[in-house]
Amino acid sequence: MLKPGTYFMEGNEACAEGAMRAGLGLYAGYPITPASEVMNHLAKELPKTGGRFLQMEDEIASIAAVIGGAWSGLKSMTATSGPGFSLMQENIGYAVMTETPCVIVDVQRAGPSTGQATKPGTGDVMQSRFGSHGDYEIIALAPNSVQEMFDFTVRSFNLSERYRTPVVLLADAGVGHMREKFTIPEKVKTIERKRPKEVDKEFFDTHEEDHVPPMPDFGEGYELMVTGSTHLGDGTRDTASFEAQDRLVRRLNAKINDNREEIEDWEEMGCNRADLVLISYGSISRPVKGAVKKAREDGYDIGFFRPKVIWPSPEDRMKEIGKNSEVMLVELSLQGYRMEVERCVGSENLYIFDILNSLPTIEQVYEKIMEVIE
Amino acid sequence: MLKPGTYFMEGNEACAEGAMRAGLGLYAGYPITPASEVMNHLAKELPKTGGRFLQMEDEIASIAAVIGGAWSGLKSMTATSGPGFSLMQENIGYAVMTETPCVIVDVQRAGPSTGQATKPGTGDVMQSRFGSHGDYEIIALAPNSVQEMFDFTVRSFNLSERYRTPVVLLADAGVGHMREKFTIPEKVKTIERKRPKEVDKEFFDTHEEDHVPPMPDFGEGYELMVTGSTHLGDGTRDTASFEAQDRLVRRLNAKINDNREEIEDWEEMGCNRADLVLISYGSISRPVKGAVKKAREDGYDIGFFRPKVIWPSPEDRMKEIGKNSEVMLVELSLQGYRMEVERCVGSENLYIFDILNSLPTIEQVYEKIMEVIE
Amino acid sequence: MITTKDIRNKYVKNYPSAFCPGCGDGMVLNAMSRAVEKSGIDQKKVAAVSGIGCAAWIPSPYWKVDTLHTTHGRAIPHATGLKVGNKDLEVMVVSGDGDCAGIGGNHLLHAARNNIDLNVLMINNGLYAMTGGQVAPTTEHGEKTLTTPYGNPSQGIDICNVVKHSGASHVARWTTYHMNELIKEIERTIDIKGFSFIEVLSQCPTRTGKKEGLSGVEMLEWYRENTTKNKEEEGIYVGEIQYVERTELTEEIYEQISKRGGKPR
Amino acid sequence: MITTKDIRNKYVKNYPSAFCPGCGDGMVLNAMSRAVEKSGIDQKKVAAVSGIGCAAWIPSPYWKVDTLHTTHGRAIPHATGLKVGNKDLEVMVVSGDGDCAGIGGNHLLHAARNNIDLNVLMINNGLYAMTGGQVAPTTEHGEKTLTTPYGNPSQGIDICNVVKHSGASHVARWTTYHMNELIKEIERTIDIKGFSFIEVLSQCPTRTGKKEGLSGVEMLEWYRENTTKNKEEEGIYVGEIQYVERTELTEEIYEQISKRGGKPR
Amino acid sequence: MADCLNIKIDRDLCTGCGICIRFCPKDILEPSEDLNQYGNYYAKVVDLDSCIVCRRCELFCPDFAITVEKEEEKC
Amino acid sequence: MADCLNIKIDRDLCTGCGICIRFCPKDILEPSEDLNQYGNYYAKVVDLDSCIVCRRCELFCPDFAITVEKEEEKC
Amino acid sequence: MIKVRIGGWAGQGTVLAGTVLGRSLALQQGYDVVQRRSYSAAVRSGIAYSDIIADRVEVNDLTIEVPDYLLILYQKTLEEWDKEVKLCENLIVDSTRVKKVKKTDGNIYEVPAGQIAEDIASSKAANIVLLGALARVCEDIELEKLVDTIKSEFPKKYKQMNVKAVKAGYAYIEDLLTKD
Amino acid sequence: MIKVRIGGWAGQGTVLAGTVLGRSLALQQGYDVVQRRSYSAAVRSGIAYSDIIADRVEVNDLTIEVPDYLLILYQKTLEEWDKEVKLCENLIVDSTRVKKVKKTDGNIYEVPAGQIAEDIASSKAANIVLLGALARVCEDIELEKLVDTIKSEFPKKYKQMNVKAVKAGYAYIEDLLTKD
Ligand SMILES: Cc1ncc(C[n+]2csc(CCOP(=O)(O)OP(=O)(O)O)c2C)c(N)n1
Ligand SMILES: Cc1ncc(C[n+]2csc(CCOP(=O)(O)OP(=O)(O)O)c2C)c(N)n1
Ligand code: SF4
Ligand code: SF4
Ligand code: SF4
Ligand code: SF4
Ligand code: SF4
Ligand code: SF4
Ligand SMILES: [Mg+2]
Ligand SMILES: [Mg+2]
Repeated sequence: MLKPGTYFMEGNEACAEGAMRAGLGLYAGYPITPASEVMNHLAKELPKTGGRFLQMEDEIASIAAVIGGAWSGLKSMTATSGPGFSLMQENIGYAVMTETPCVIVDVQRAGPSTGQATKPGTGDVMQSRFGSHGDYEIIALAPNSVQEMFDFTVRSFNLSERYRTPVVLLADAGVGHMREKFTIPEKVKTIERKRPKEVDKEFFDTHEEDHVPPMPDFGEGYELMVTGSTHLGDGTRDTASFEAQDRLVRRLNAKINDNREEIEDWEEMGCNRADLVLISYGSISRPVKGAVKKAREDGYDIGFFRPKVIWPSPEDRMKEIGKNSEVMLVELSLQGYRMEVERCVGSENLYIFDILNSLPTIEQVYEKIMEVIE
Repeated sequence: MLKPGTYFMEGNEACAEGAMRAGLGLYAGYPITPASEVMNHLAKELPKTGGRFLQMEDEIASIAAVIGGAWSGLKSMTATSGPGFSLMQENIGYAVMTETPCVIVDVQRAGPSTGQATKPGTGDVMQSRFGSHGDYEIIALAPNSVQEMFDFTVRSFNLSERYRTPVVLLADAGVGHMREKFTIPEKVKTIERKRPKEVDKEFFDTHEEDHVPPMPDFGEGYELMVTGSTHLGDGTRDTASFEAQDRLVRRLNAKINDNREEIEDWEEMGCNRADLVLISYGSISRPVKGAVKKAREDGYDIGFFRPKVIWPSPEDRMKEIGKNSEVMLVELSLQGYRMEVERCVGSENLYIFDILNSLPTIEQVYEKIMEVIE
Repeated sequence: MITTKDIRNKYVKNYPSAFCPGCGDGMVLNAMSRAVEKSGIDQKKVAAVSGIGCAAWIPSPYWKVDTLHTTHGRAIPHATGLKVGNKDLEVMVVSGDGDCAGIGGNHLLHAARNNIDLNVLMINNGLYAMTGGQVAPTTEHGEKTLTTPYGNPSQGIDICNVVKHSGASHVARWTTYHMNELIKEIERTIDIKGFSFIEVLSQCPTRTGKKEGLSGVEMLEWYRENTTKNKEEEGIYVGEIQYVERTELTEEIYEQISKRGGKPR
Repeated sequence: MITTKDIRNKYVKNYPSAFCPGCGDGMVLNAMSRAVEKSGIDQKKVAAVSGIGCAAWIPSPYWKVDTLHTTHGRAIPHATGLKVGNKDLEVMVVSGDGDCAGIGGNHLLHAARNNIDLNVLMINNGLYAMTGGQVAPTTEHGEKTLTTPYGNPSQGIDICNVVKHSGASHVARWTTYHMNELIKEIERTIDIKGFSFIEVLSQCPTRTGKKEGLSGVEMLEWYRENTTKNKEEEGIYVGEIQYVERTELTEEIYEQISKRGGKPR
Repeated sequence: MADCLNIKIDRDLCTGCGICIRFCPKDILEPSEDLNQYGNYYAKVVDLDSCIVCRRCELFCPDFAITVEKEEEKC
Repeated sequence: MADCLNIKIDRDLCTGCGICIRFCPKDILEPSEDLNQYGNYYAKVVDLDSCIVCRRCELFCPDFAITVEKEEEKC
Repeated sequence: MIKVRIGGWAGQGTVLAGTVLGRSLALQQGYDVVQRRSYSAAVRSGIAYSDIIADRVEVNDLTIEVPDYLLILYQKTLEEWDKEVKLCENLIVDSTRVKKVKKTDGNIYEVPAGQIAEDIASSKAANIVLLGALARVCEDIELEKLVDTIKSEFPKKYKQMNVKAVKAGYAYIEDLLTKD
Repeated sequence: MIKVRIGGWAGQGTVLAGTVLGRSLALQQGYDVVQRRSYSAAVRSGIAYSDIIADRVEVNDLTIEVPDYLLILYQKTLEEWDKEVKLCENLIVDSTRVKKVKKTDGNIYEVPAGQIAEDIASSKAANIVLLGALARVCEDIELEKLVDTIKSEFPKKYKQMNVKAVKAGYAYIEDLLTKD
């Protein structure tokens, strides 16, 4: 683990460093381009900090070991890309249902299927939200710089522990394989999971406002019952009653929805009543930001809006923007964030600039802006 | 395989019968509640028709064998429920990318995770569209009766062969485990996949308007190159070029999008300028329809809209409806079709009646209608 | 002398169970409880991990230890994370034949290869009971099940043999008829550092039983008559199949950590 | 006499390949081509299925037969569908050690159990080459790789042994040094009805080579010196490991169909 | 022996599977005539005196329904 | 022998891996001095006369770059 | 509209009985029928029931809140349901297994179905005995058609026994009513 | 803004050279730097290159359409690129492997980097030789800082050789320019 200071490294390595700063206790993963550097780096560094490193036989085993690790009391993580992320979906749903804090890094590449393993894409945005069966909400963050690969990894752990839920760091090959300066501060703020107090007996339900029950470790003597089946507050399986399903699933969703304000995060520039607001996220948002800056310097009233937390989406703010401005979504995929943005801003005043496989230049984005506003 | 006639059977059995009528050549699956009856039935009946039945070691192997079966020249299918559907996602993406016709039946149960295996839910609607990584479009049908379990299975095969793409029959435990009368007609219309003509050399690209290239079988001497990596028209892998990715992925999406008119299907009743239109699909749409009928009989101007093909969604029609009427979405899940409906009709005039785990009575839906319109 | 009542009070909850009358799964729970009691280890430190299936319900929600009821086939990798996370836990895995050797086969193979210190009980009732009686990897060639109405075209696997050759320290087979031996063997797995695997042939009177027209009692009798503790004799061998000492994964990992100056948290 | 040029023209396309200089993967392609040529079967009826990895690229896009380049670890079940779909296809599976025995281990196990008539070549270079040289299930204990910088805490598996005990008809091991034997063995798999598995130890000069400081040539020399055809001798055994006749899945399925009056389409 | 020995069968835990009845070496147990609340013919003791306290019944019971209680001091 | 025997090495297919050079029993081959278009020192024949046409070089070449052509009629 | 619920414990054949009834009404009596089953994930445990809704017009109500006819094969099941029992029009219980009947606003029929079935062949046929009883209580259900359905649907070796069972159930109520 | 592309074939160390340059500019010269790499899924095959964009302000352009400085280690790579070669301001090639240089509007520097590197220790260091050449061609890049970066980053046994290589590349251009 690196000392506080400034470094010039790859996004994936910064992610690994962020994880260690956040208190990573167990990493389990399986190699895949373009995410492998996260594990390659941790294989070497994590043991020095006392953390356990495991290369598993596949991605299903990886996410499973991560969940086991979390219940042993450790902060746990895995990193993968599209094909592996698809394989993990069943057990991500299990983590949601059992309220297991853990971080899943998806360094997106150009899909579908094996696609182009070294090329960036953001075709997993909707998958990160809906890839597992059943009703659930999830938190996902989309970094656009090496510094954010570090910072957002830390925040992913914090959100995960805070809300006792899996968090997806939705990176892309652009930002994962990019090298930039980034700074490890002297102090990194970390959040630890809620632990049971003497009085707690329910670890799967709560009447507290934040909807987050306390979580003990295995081995503490609570006779824990953890199950991915529908269950009551004490963990007892209930595979039939309407009430159990209704209460559990609604609370799990509320845990994210009712805490949106605390979770949401975005960057914006000149979005109030601009003629056109460009929405973008991940690596491609860099040239988009550059183009917006340029357009503004050239006197156009153009705004820039970038969700940093992509799920839950900053829907209220996007709706506001959509009311006052035309919007252009720029993304590295055909479907990406499109349905959600359209839901928020409507389809009438929405332009799309979707580009597959590679990042446009500032110039190219600028031209698109001109096409639209002229 | 049953003779033409009328039967009183379970939805899952009707599905199996429909598959055989459509020309099912290979079934590969893995048991799971509430879908197992499809395979239990086929294990017995399929061999009598000359079809191959395989129980595989898991759902990943099942979908893989289905894809292999399709390339051997057969119509192929698997059936599962949420947990298995999650496991299949990686290879569903592979089927999309390689343009492999096949049918995946997902008899949805209450999730997330293991949830309540015998209870109905529709929490996989978004997953069926976005569950695999990368950009793709897919076709999914949502039956609401035993007759439709038969009919839509046939249509799933037809669409799959017509567009050389995986098709999801998105049933639910309600309709899968329900018994009703259904009729097997004398003649069932089937569609066969486009085969190469003498002149064809490209099996992964086409200049034809429907975007569907011809598909040969293995063993015919074409030196086929089938790959889930990005590829050129003749199948050669190209994991780097922008053009290959752009052309392939856009065509795959266009194959569905540009043929929406031919694919879309819905049922509607009194939707033109009604005060309120109820949108619903799957088993729950039955009591919803009942309630709308009742309300109309009672003199209210209420409409009923039911997508039969749920992906691609009947978006134009839903947008129209949303312009003229308030809308209430009634579904067996919290997320289900919500984002898509909201995208089409807007969030201002949208009411939600989401109910988990069990079907409401007509009376209950009726009350909800009254709550909204009064 | 410890009676059933003591065992029940100390180790069992949520009874009566959902198991059918005469099901072997309750007998396994009985055996596990007595083994833990005998071994003298701290009950708080016992963790039981299971997948999905009738057998997977044995610990969850019935066993009074920490239980992790996971997804179908994935008990072993979940258990791996738990064990590597905290090596002081005594991690038991309870899994059906379909769960463990069917969908979960790869994890079994690799956990054995890693020789990680887990104690795996595979409850073999020869089919997929919970979903209604479909063919399993343990079903014999030619046998009829719900999905092999014309006889199993495939063949059953001798999973103990596979696990042995994958690198496990300890492999044994017993049946629910051999309660005393089973208890002793489970107790041994607790002592053994390394991957322990016990196959327990166990009756499913509902699925197998119905098909073959056998009651739970008759199936136990069948076990008695068709098993042998003598490897040379005909019949299904019961007893130890493998015991060797090999490097164990968790220990290796902890050692690497302390060698690199890290302190396992 | 058939020369390389003839082989190249008849069986190989898209060369030069993307393999590194001295990589064993090209040698395997060479051996496969010659084996098919020798066997005399109709090239049109040969199907090659592979997963993801350097080894998986051997047939796709280089081999002039129908090729199915599938997802990582899933070549065998895809091949199963193909074979059961059309039993006249001669289905070859080409898979790396990670692909076949790592992520794909369960399919391997069950295909062997089913004894389905596939010919599987597992190209064992001892690590995950395509992704940069991470540890594989075949990597020996203590070995250093990209993800085991302090030595592999786990141990390598003898996959041939596992496949044998899972029920495969035919199991053998060779190396790229044994080209003639390898060709003969592949030819045999074509003749054999049942599951055939050949492990091919194959050099990866880029990943393993770099780490150990060995060139492709030196690795071939290493194979020569460290292998033996004599089971009693020390060293890695190469040659046939198993051959038995057992019921084969595809045939059983076709038989059941025709017995029930169905005609396989 | 009978006064220091007691075989307790929990009527509602017993599923009437008959395992204890069959494997008791001394035929101490038999099925009841009436049903318990789950509709099962539970096991009952018919010949306590012959019991040799081998505890096989306890050991084999899948449902923790049968307990052989022997007060060592008294006997 | 030389006039009916020809060892053809495809300069651009050859990756210069040296396998044929090393495993030729007669040391017929050697690396070239100049690079091919891929920057590899390809193999070249230096002593055709000693070739015993064992075809090991062909058999071992990973890149299908070397062909031993012997016109049987002529020899 | 006819709404029937057949409730019991897993393994008691509530679904089978429901299917026989549903099929008979659908195929032999020309009703539009929906039959649904409910059970928990446990194989042989928990409440299981089967609902049959039949009508002369398209059936869209798939859920029974209060059945017209409630058939009960198991004590615990009865206890689980309050509203259903209280409000149903006719409660028909297998008095062999249901010893304590709860109060209801409707008619109560206690049929020792388990005993009757056991006398015929096996207590397993208690579900079919209750079905026979139902056929007598509900005038819209024709016994002859039920018999036909049983004959055409059951495997040979169970045919006879179930025909007897359904008739015995019918006869029991017949007796009961004529005794009144 | 400085835009450098180092292009070659997989395995030639284009990314390594790019990283050395990027790190030096970022950490030693205080630039904002983005470095990106491009390669295909093939391990040792296909074109590989590394792009470095450095500026005194925040870098948001992540893509180089036309580099200011184009370093080429491989003939095929050169041939693949048209616009980039034609329009770049400075083309620096390893003339050991690049025999046929295409026309460009900018300056061409032919450096026998492979040969120079081989003379020092191993032709593998050709990438670093080119980097030295770049440092001489581009005034904003300081050789001393490059040397510092190499010293602090390379493993001990490669340090000396690479310091020599970078200096030799620099010297070669120095000679060339002073000869003019
Ligand atoms: C991914 C997934 N696939 C399938 C299922 C359905 N399922 C539940 S239990 C089971 C079989 C269990 O068989 P086994 O492990 O032998 O346990 P048994 O019930 O026989 O004790 C299956 C296939 C599931 N829950 N999840
Ligand atoms: C689901 C999934 N996980 C991971 C990968 C990344 N991946 C590609 S090749 C490979 C390793 C291949 O190793 P092996 O099979 O031994 O082949 P080799 O490259 O060594 O020949 C991996 C992990 C992937 N493509 N898909
Ligand atoms: S179905 Fe079989 S295994 Fe499952 S509880 Fe019943 S008897 Fe036991
Ligand atoms: S990395 Fe290794 S296995 Fe892959 S092509 Fe290069 S030498 Fe062959
Ligand atoms: S203790 Fe032994 S003898 Fe006594 S009742 Fe139990 S089994 Fe029979
Ligand atoms: S073994 Fe247990 S459950 Fe079975 S009859 Fe005896 S006491 Fe009852
Ligand atoms: S044929 Fe034999 S002797 Fe002749 S060059 Fe080739 S390897 Fe050498
Ligand atoms: S073996 Fe082939 S590639 Fe290698 S040096 Fe010889 S001819 Fe060239
Ligand atoms: Mg089982
Ligand atoms: Mg490998």
